[in-house]
Amino acid sequence: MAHFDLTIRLAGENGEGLLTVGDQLAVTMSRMGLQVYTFQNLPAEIKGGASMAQLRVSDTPVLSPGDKIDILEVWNQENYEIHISDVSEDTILLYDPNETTPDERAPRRSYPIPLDKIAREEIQAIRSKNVVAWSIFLALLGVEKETAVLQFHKSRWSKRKESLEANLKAIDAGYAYGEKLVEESGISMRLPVDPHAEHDPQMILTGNTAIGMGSLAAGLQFYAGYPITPASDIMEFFAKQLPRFGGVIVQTEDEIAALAAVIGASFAGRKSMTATSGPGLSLMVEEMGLASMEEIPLVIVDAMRGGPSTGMPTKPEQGDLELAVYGRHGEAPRIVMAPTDVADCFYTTIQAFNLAEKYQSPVLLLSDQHLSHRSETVPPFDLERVPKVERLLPPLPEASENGHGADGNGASPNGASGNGEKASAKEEAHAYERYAFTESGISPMAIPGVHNHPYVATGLEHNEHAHIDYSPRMHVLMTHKRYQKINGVLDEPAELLVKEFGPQDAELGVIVWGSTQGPLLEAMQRLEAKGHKVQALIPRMLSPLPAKQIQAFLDRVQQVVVVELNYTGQLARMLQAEFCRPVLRFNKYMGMPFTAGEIEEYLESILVSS
Amino acid sequence: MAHFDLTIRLAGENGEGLLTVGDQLAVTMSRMGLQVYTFQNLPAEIKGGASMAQLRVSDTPVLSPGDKIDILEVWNQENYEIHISDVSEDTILLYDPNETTPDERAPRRSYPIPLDKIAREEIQAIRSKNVVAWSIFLALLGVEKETAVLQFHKSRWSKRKESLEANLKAIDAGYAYGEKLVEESGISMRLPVDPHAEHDPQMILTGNTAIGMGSLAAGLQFYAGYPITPASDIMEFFAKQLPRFGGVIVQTEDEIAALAAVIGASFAGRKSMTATSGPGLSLMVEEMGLASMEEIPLVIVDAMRGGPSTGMPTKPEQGDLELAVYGRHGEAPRIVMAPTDVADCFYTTIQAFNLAEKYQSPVLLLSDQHLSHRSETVPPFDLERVPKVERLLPPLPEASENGHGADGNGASPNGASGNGEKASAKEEAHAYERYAFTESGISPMAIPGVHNHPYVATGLEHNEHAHIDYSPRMHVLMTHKRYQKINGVLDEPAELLVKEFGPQDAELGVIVWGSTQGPLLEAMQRLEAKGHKVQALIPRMLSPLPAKQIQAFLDRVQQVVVVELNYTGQLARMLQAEFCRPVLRFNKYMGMPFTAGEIEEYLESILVSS
Amino acid sequence: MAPVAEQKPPRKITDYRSENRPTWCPGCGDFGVLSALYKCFAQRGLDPKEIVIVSGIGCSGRLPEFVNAYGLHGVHGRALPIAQGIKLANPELTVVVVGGDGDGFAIGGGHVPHAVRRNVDITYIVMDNEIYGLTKGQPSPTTQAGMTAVSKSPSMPKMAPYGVLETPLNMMGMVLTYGASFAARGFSGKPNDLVEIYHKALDHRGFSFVQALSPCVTFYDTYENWKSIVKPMPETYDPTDRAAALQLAMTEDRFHLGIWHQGERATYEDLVGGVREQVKEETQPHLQQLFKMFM
Amino acid sequence: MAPVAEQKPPRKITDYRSENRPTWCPGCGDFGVLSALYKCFAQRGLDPKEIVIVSGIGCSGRLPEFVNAYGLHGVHGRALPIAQGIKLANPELTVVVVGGDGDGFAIGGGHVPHAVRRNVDITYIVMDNEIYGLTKGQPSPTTQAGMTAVSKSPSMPKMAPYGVLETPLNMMGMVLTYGASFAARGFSGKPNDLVEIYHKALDHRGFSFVQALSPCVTFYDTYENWKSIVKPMPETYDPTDRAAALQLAMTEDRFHLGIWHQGERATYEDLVGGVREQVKEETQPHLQQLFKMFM
Ligand SMILES: Cc1ncc(C[n+]2csc(CCOP(=O)(O)OP(=O)(O)O)c2C)c(N)n1
Ligand SMILES: Cc1ncc(C[n+]2csc(CCOP(=O)(O)OP(=O)(O)O)c2C)c(N)n1
Ligand code: SF4
Ligand code: SF4
Ligand SMILES: [Mg+2]
Ligand SMILES: [Mg+2]
Repeated sequence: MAHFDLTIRLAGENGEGLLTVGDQLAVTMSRMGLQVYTFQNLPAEIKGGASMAQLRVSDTPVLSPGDKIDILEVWNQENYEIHISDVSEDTILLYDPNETTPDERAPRRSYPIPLDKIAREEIQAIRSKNVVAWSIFLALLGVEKETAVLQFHKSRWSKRKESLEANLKAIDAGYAYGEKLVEESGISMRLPVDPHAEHDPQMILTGNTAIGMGSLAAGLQFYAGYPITPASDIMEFFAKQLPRFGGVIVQTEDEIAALAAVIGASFAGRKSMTATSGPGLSLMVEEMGLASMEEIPLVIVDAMRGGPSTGMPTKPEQGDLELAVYGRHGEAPRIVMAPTDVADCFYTTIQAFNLAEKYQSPVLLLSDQHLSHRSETVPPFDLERVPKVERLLPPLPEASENGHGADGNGASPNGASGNGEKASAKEEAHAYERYAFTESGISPMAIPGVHNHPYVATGLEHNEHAHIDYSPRMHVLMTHKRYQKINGVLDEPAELLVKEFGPQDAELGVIVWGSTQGPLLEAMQRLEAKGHKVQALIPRMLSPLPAKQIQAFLDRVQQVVVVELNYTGQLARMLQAEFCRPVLRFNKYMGMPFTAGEIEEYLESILVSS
Repeated sequence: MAHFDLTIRLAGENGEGLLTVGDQLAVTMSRMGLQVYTFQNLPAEIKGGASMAQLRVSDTPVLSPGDKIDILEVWNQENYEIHISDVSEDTILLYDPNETTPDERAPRRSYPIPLDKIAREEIQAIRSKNVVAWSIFLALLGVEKETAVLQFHKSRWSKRKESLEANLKAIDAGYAYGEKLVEESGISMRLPVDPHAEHDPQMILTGNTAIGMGSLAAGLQFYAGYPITPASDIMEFFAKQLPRFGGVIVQTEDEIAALAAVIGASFAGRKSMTATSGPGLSLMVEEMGLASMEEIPLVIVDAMRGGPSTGMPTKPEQGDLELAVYGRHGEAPRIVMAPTDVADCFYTTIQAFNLAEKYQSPVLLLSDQHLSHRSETVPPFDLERVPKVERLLPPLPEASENGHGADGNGASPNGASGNGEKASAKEEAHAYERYAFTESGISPMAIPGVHNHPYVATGLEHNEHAHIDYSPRMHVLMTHKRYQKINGVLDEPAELLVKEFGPQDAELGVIVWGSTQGPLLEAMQRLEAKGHKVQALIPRMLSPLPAKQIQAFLDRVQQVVVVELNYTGQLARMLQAEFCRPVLRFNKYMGMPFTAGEIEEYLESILVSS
Repeated sequence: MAPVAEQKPPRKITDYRSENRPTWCPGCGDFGVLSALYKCFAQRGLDPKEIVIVSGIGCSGRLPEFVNAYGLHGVHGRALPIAQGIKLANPELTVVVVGGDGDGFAIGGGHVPHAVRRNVDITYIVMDNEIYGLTKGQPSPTTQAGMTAVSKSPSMPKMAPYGVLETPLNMMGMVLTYGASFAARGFSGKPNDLVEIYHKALDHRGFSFVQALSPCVTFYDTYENWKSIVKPMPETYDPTDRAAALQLAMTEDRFHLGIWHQGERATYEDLVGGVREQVKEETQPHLQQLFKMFM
Repeated sequence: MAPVAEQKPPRKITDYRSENRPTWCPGCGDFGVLSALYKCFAQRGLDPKEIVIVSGIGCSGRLPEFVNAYGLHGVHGRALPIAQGIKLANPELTVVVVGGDGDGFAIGGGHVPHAVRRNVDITYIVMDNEIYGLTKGQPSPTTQAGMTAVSKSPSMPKMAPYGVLETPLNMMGMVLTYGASFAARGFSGKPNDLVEIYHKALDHRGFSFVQALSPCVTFYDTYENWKSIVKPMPETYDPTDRAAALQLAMTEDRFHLGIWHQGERATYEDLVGGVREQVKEETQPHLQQLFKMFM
């Protein structure tokens, strides 16, 4: 079967339900065993404004939003104007003739679909317009009608019992219209699937959902957060799910309170996290420093959006890297990672929790609006792949190893409860070194209610016992401890630190981070097809930077390009700071993700000129 | 007259008044025409703990705290233990025999001074202990008693009328004791001053006070702040002074409110500022981004203290540079400067206001605890040296050029008030482009109540008219505008951007920033005396980095050392990021300023090995 | 705020419409809050260049963009301190703060007591819809507890599938307790009454608080319910009696509309003015004098 | 908090003294607040390992260091949300928050209403000295207005040379208005009464607020004054009547000591517990089920 790769774009007024059509098409195709990748471009307002849903479908994994539109459907004139310059002569344009008047820019194959009219007049239910639109697409794509009906019954739409009848009528009308269109136009783009064949199970979900699932898999027990686009749906996911896993979720009064609550919960022994976007992360800066200083494990997800300030809440940008790495007064190290695609959101999140617990450190996970909100098909997650890690605890007195305060009133054998041996219990408590100097810099962390080691975590400089101590010597020792500990991350397995692609003898090396991986890999495939060699390094770990792996990569290549979705080249700057090796920068900052074509073209221009 | 250079250290229990003795000694010597530089090392508690006041006096400018103690006076055993390892065999030790028992570590010349006893028994007023201590020092230094009495009457002490008599008795007792000591011991260290001779007027004041004065000279009209060590005294200075200069000061509920109020006041046309330390700056990150986005002029002083987190509130550290430069979500440029000594605090503050107004940008001024709280003698400030700059305003309709809302009810000729020509007034208003694209990136800023150009500043991405606009094109254009504008700073006169010292043909180049200048210059003097050549570059402008001047410096030298009061080398990293030139780092992170000796020794080791 | 004495000739409502059409959902309560503001400004004949409208983030926070006046659309929750800075910088300006229940009483809640106690002469209009509108319908500090709100909202089941676990805050009681010198409540469904309330708020010297009930028709449509339960203040009500106001606020079965409290207290500007010498133009001699103190 | 039923044998006060000697100025009110806490813990026989004391920054914020118990000395103003996180993470713990008037009602003021409405079972002791102690004596949200405080303080003339321009906030009135289910006031000069108040606060299920008058003898010595004016609650006082409590709070001529209000309301933990299925140990099948929903 020939390689199948189809990109459909829907564009219309925000709030009219077109996102639902896109979503349902994606789910339907995924359920039929195809690979899907969606891309939405929305205004920040609740209703009104131009909004767009794109979906790319293939029989092989999809890596990027797609830069060649096969079908464009516009619901009104405004959206016609916005998108018409993106069509090629092979694009099929579908438009609502009552809302839109195509002109000479329209492609050869332009067909009217009076969606509104069909819904209003034939079905007499404007709410079913979505189902009509969806059905027409399925018909165009050669999906049998029974299959469509089956999929409809599995969909969210079928939940609305009161409109069931109208929706079934909408499928009929959509198929009638769609099949007529196929017949008259001769368009034929059968999906390469046999609806009756079995296929491997796969999920379709967003990056935010994958982060939510990864957190649960990692053992999340406490979530606190404050709504913010594009992170809110992580919280909403937990609102429903976390209690089912025995955890607690709180919507706090602001982001400062959210991180504070997370610090408290982690201090008390629970795996804890919050998720936010740039403005919220900015507000968390002071407390991130506290968590570094008190060595509190926790995970912060930053779903990056266009900045600065309130900026562009519904658009992606990789603009928060430096804030994540350097956003702290005083010298407070932390761990920063970036997932690269929806599946990676799941596994990286587990790793983030593992590292947080292991290194007793805040871990930041930098996602972006595109990764947060796009849907991708992924194989079911493998729960064995990344085993859970727990924090280092002091040894427990024998008879009471059964968890949180479960040993009741401190009836431990060493006299923590009776009045008799109090002195020794207290001495034992005082002997405890919360911040003991160890080779790794990691010290066993006592848990209130569990260990008989009361100590007071403080954000002031302190000694091993957590007692306040500003002596020059202690500040030096503790600064070393904090950095030595975090640098231990660099001894983790290489695959946790970086991903590498392409032939190791390629002279051109490309470095990207986060969700730019997909477009880069697709660009590399295309370049390879043209006979060009490129190798790529993707640091999953952004702080501390994996020095060994990056240095080896830099040593292998003649030229390095850093491709980033920001203006100043934040990773490029960090790399130059660390390795003193000048890099080329290719930056996009338009509130849109990279397309494979853009990267392909840029790399080709370099390959050709050198 | 031979070069005179004397370092006196006083050490005792915090809260016992020893800081006052140090301060008054400094003031007295300054008033006698000597050059003075003080250094305090305090605990963060209100009372209790070891505290130290050091003062260095010379007949030529003093550049650093001094690393050779000539006289050490300890008030108790704890402080004896802390400081005894810092004495040389030439040090004179003075100790209270009722509190301290010197041992074999005491220097040859150790003398008891029963301060407490003299105050209690001879004067019968323990509160006069300070005056006794002060008088003994003056006697030791060969100051005539009449001069001491004269100086006493000019001092803060003389304000307390009820203790006047006791204090005069204290001077007598102090002199009696001091003169006896001189006689018995043969110590003689006459100050090189003729108390009857005229000398050039000079001031003695702290960095914080100099920043306060600089702000007033620059035209500050609005201050909002929240108390925090070591910045609080800037606010306290303004509490008294700003109203006298027609300005308004508010102590807000927190730092977020402080910066918010400053943003508001500047939007309304007033020169505005706040001052804080690390924890407060961390809280201001979100609003600093807002000010960048809305292009609001303002000044933020960050008096850096030891971090991370609450850290070491009374100790200096240069740990906030990266927060100042990179602490923002999204790509928001700003201006960051660092004053180098007390006099420079004055002039740099005026420049900070000038740049804020000119570039319509937040300007951060990075001072540190040592610079904030030390006193230095300086020549009276020259009010002509840095002329005031005002922000670019749109032209005013003729008859109403008289300032803030002073034109009353908008009775301007073009119909801003009557009902007749309303349409045209509104059109004119709408035509205004708050964020007009200009060659410099600087756009005229309309002031409410003054200009008939109502516009809405927004933290969302916007167009020239300040209307919300997330289009890819507009985000690109505005990102460029914001960066182009700030990069204009690099065309300012070189002396505003960097300071350079030492012979331009020296092979070793040293880069430092902020208050490390003094110890470096003293180290360079000593090295020069030994025949070593070193040149230094001190960027006053830290963001944007003065690329041209730094590149030229890097090109001139064989080897570069960056000396910083932090652990990771934050400026070193910024330099490598920008210039891809590896630098050597010399870092101190003990909550103490550099001494000249430390830098001298390090540089010498490099000079010798290369 | 211009003292009432200096009455200016009225203007046209269109003088206050900006080029930006409101982006709110059709039927949103915020339209009523806005149109009442146009009307009030027009009746007072305020010069657009002497008005500043300050907001944070939220659907409600977009309001300044729709008014032909100066405006500052800042970050979430900080409108009050920004507005105080503006007013203190130039007391001649009419400064109005608008924003949502979340903006004002969640993230911004720490600033309210201090704005009240400082008593800077600004007017604060909270557009209370008992929900977070712009972020698509999470519970706010005023959302009703339990399943009440959840059952009435298309979005709430996402964030509060098991009910809203916190009890709502009582804004009116809070500002009265903080010592507000002016507090009132209006309803976007009664825009003419709102105009009157705005007038009184703007006339008042000092911090004026206006709770404007303004339904979010998309995520939590309280319009019909509120319409049926709002009522005027009790007949015998005395708005100078803070204790009575507070008592009513804490016990009322929602929602009395009107002036809840008005009292007299010096504004911060007044107090500052009292201590400030006006020497703006001649700083040099003062500075020289200051230098002398350190010699 | 352990339910009262599970009474434990008392312990010695010395069990709760840490190795760190208090660093407060001699005579500071905070000593009384602390010693009452030792006594209360000892009488309850609480296991030090099951106590967590949370604070922000301030002289008062140092208290946890002096107690042999778990503690979290965080950043300025955030003790309440940290403490809620701790308690929700492990409801078995006894969680006490301590801090200053500035920490709690200036920078931290935004968290108080939400701690109250969430009603997590923690005890919040505000050490009110009407001043910023640690930063050396600037006015706080509770400092008296005008020149009153200025004339009595050695530091205040620096920050408020022309008087304190803001009116003070009324903490007790505020927490009552927020809906506190427990509110009380004590005085460090009467440590035995404080012990009783602590007991009631710890017995109470839900958020308990304790205003502990605790003079700063160094920067604003109110000790003698307070000693002369404090008095017990009125004889006929009914602490279950919130309205009456609020009325007294708003009108009192400082300072009634005792239990101001106690009521019943479900805690957040209770409500969360009601919706939470205890499946901690076996997440895998639940996850697999969740995956299916996305297939
Ligand atoms: C620091 C920060 N946190 C979160 C957000 C996201 N956010 C925008 S508006 C809003 C709340 C909106 O609710 P409300 O204030 O009641 O206004 P409404 O939309 O209901 O008018 C939130 C949480 C933000 N912009 N900034
Ligand atoms: C973010 C931040 N801002 C300011 C400070 C400085 N600071 C420390 S304690 C304090 C206030 C102390 O007053 P209060 O809370 O009343 O406690 P007290 O010392 O009176 O007990 C301030 C402003 C800080 N540590 N962190
Ligand atoms: S979401 Fe609600 S508050 Fe926002 S504009 Fe729509 S109706 Fe109004
Ligand atoms: S400064 Fe005041 S509050 Fe702080 S320890 Fe001293 S007396 Fe107590
Ligand atoms: Mg709202
Ligand atoms: Mg206090």
